[in-house]
Amino acid sequence: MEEIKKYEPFEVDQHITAQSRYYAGRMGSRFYIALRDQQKILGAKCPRCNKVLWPPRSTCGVCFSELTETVEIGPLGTVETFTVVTYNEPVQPRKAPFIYAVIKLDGADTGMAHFLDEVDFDEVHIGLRVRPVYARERNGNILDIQYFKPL
Amino acid sequence: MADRVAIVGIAQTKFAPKRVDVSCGEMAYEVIEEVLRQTGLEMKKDIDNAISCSHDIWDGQTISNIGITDVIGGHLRSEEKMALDGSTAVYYGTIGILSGEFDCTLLMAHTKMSQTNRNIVNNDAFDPIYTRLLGFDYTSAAALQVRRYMYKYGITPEQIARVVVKNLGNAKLNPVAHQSGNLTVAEVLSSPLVASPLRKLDIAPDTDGAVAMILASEKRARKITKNPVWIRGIGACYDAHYLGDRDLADVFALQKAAGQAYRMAGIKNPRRQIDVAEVGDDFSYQELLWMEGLGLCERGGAAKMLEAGATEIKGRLPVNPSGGLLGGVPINVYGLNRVAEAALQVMGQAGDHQVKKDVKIAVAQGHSGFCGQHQCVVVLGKE
Amino acid sequence: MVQKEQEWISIPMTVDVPFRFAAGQYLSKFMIEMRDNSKIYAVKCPQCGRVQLPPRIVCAECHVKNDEWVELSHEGTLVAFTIMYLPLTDPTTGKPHEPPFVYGSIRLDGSTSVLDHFVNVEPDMDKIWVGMRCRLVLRPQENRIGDLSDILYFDTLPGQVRPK
Amino acid sequence: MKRNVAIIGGGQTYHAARRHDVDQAEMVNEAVRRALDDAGTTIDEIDAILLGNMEFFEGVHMTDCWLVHGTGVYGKPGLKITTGGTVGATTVCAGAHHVASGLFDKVLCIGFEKQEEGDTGAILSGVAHPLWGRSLAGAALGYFAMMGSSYMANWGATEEHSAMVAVKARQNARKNPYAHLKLDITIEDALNSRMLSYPIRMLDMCPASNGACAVVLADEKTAKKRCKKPVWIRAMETAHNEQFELDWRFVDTKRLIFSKACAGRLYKKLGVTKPAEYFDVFEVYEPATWAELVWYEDLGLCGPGEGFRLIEKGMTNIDGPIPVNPSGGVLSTNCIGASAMLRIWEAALQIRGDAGGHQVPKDVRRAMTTAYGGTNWTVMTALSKTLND
Repeated sequence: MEEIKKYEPFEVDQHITAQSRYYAGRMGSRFYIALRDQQKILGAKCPRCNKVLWPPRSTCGVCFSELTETVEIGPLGTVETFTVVTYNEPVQPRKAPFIYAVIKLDGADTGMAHFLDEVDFDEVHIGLRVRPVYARERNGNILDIQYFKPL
Repeated sequence: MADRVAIVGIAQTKFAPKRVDVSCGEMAYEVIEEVLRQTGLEMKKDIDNAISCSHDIWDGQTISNIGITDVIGGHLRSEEKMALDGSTAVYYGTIGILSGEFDCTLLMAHTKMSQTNRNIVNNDAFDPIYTRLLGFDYTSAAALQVRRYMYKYGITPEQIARVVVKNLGNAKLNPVAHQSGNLTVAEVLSSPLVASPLRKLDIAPDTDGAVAMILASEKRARKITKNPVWIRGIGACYDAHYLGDRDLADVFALQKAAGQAYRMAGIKNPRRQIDVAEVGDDFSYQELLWMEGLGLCERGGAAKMLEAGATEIKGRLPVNPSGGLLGGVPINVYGLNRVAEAALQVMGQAGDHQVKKDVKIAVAQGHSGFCGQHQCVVVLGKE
Repeated sequence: MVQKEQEWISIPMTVDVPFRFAAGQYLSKFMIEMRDNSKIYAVKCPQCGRVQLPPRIVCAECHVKNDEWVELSHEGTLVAFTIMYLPLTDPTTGKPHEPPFVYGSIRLDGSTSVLDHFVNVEPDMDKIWVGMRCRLVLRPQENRIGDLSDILYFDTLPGQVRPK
Repeated sequence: MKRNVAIIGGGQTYHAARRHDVDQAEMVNEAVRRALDDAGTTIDEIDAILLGNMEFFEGVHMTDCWLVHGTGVYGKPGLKITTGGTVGATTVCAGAHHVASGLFDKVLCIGFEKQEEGDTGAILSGVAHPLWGRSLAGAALGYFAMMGSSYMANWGATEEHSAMVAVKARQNARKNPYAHLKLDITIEDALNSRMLSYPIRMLDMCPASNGACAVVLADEKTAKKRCKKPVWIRAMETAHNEQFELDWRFVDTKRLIFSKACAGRLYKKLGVTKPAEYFDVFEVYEPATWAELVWYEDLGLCGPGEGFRLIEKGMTNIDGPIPVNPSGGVLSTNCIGASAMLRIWEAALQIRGDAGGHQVPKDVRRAMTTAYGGTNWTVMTALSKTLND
């Protein structure tokens, strides 16, 4: 149909906006209440794998055991990997440039992804020892830890 | 497999930065019309069912197969929608035919990455309780993965940049590729840093496009084409979700998926038996990581293989002769495009990017989720 | 179990995804003709002859490409309707449609398809019936944006009597 | 199908408007563990896991990837299937294909929705085409309201008939411990409930539920060896309607539409001529009361325009000759991704004789289920007690 070509392509801007509310569940609630009220970081213990998992969860993904026991981990940890992000996006709570890292907290077998700050970009390395900086006002979400910083 | 399934037709749009001229449905119809024309099949008479692959959040359409129901022949007929990246449509399409329910299946994957913001969409794939609020997207997650991979196996930025040089060079020979170029390692390493150590040229660009494919049972395939490509093996596997759950340099899920596919295909030594590979390089380093996961070399050995020229079009085991995803392929089409390009190599119809050796066995790999959490492997053969 | 009632943590989050949708070849013509020339266009299937609204690339029944345009009348017949009592929010503007209002399916003369839209009639079951004749009312030309909301509503034609 | 496929076990959560005590993985895991226990198997024995869920409803892209620890799919093959309201049935259908293909012996299928976490209103309006109807926000409610008004206008039914369906569903739900809306209501209650969109009232619509359902499928050899009461999947059919022509609501349409085309194919496969006699129980997907009446007609349980006579005479009651939705149906429990799977699982429970309080009081050898989703499409399934049925 050739005649259709004479119409300029028509575009329209829209947003899909949804107000969501996610429940942290049994393990998540324990984790966030301990973090918010006591500044303690909890992991879930898998008795069968003999591992401590962060984030805490009610089922071990590997052996499918039901997990009920939490143990305190950290607060010190070691950087496993990191990146310096140079771009800004509306979903990011910080202005670039900033550092993301995966940090294995002492006593845990899996890492926590979070921000790393108060460090020169050139000085970050895998193996860096870090500790968390807690937010002054804590609301029961992952930003209750503001970021990690080197010891 | 006692029964066999073949790919009998493939159509791809030209991948473009933005297709402002067509809606998603119209873009899908381009490839559906073409694949039917190519095979001489009629939708109502010959096609038993259709499987589409797209994502609601990418399409901005709740239940995104609504937008393509008509063009894919869904009216009063069967159409099912897979999530993930299109390789899963091949995977499930093959199973559907092997089950005896269907003889001839139309697959189609489409995405218009230009119509939204990839970082926002990606961010919604991170669990909302522990990770999403931190603002992660696939790029920042990939940066964590490549850093770990480089650290663990001593891979250098120069070695990774060579993937870009090779693939964008190959893409020059591929008429559907969206971007290509004669680059040097130095040029790749001087492109702007996005999330260290990833640079702009390390990342597959935003692209619009669609791919369609027709699968048929052996009996039907023989009637449709003289040049069927047999699906010899399929495999899929999920890895753990949270970024800290796995060593990001590990390739556990891909090894398992490849293991299943190779067992089914009777491949004991992938390094020697596979003639060409199309792998998911939406970030440059992933080509190396996935080559290792597919067993095309030992762990940490992919970069050396690349440096030796073994993976070039003329090499011993060409990888991504199409230019791969770095040449520009839309996200939910990644996997179907990998399988399509691998099949074109087996057919000997890849045109200018046809590899210079006889292709008997090809492997295609698709992955979805950040850092390749879900892996899907398809082994194709001439016989 | 005697225990303080458990507190369940929840995390509110706004998922906001921006889109720039391309109308495509068929809807572009429809939107532009309606916006600029107050014309309503549909497509006609070359095989079965169904006149389809909105215009679309493929006739789903025949699986052939639609290639003939038909201009439709602004008048049509009410095929089904409802009186809506909930304030439904227009997701494109974020503003609610104030209830109660009448929402109906109108088959424009010459069309096989129906068009769902608001009907500008008192929300009273005695004053609306299936089979009513309606006429579409467009936004003043200078305010049109190229969206289905350029049709403000359907007016019912005057002088109609409810059939017994 | 090349191999016979049986449902060897299943499970569901207690469905509710609020599940603040669990995250999505914990909720899904409840159904998964019940299904594995019911099938007498463990996750290690499962060869593949398929998840059905609609990503937009909770605002989570790639839900399958997040929930790996809850579904048990870590280290296993799996897919996510996303076909709207039908997704639970499509997932079982895909699972059956997996088993029939000979590549997998035991497959776990999961459907779930945690509707409280998402923004159902905003997301339902996204079902409409972005440039055609989205700004009008008529959504599902307006659609079923038109179905109701056109049903009454065409066939002479009244609002009472709709109320009868509403009452039957909620009274049946009271016998089903897992159902969400267990309401002891009368026809007057239904007729006096708040008008939402004429003629649809509050009690004529399904609720927004949180919940999950899981079933374990197996091949014939495994099923016969491992399961005392396997339920056989005899036929499955899928049919869509074209995107913009939602004829289902104009109940007297002369066109062949998805529901009739799909039932016709399914019956032809099984050689069914009198479905009301062939099948002992039906579980249909009725987001609104009127849809149940239209299903009666489209499934051929009665002639066109006679659906409301069936409910009027109590034919489809739990103890009637053609029981429909003894579980309470979607009108009592609607966790979208699980709803269509619940139809299949509830039908299987009836065949096993394990439905407990809502078991129909007759020998159930064959059952049929429908699903409904998107812009009019359905997945239908026929189940039987033995391979000779």
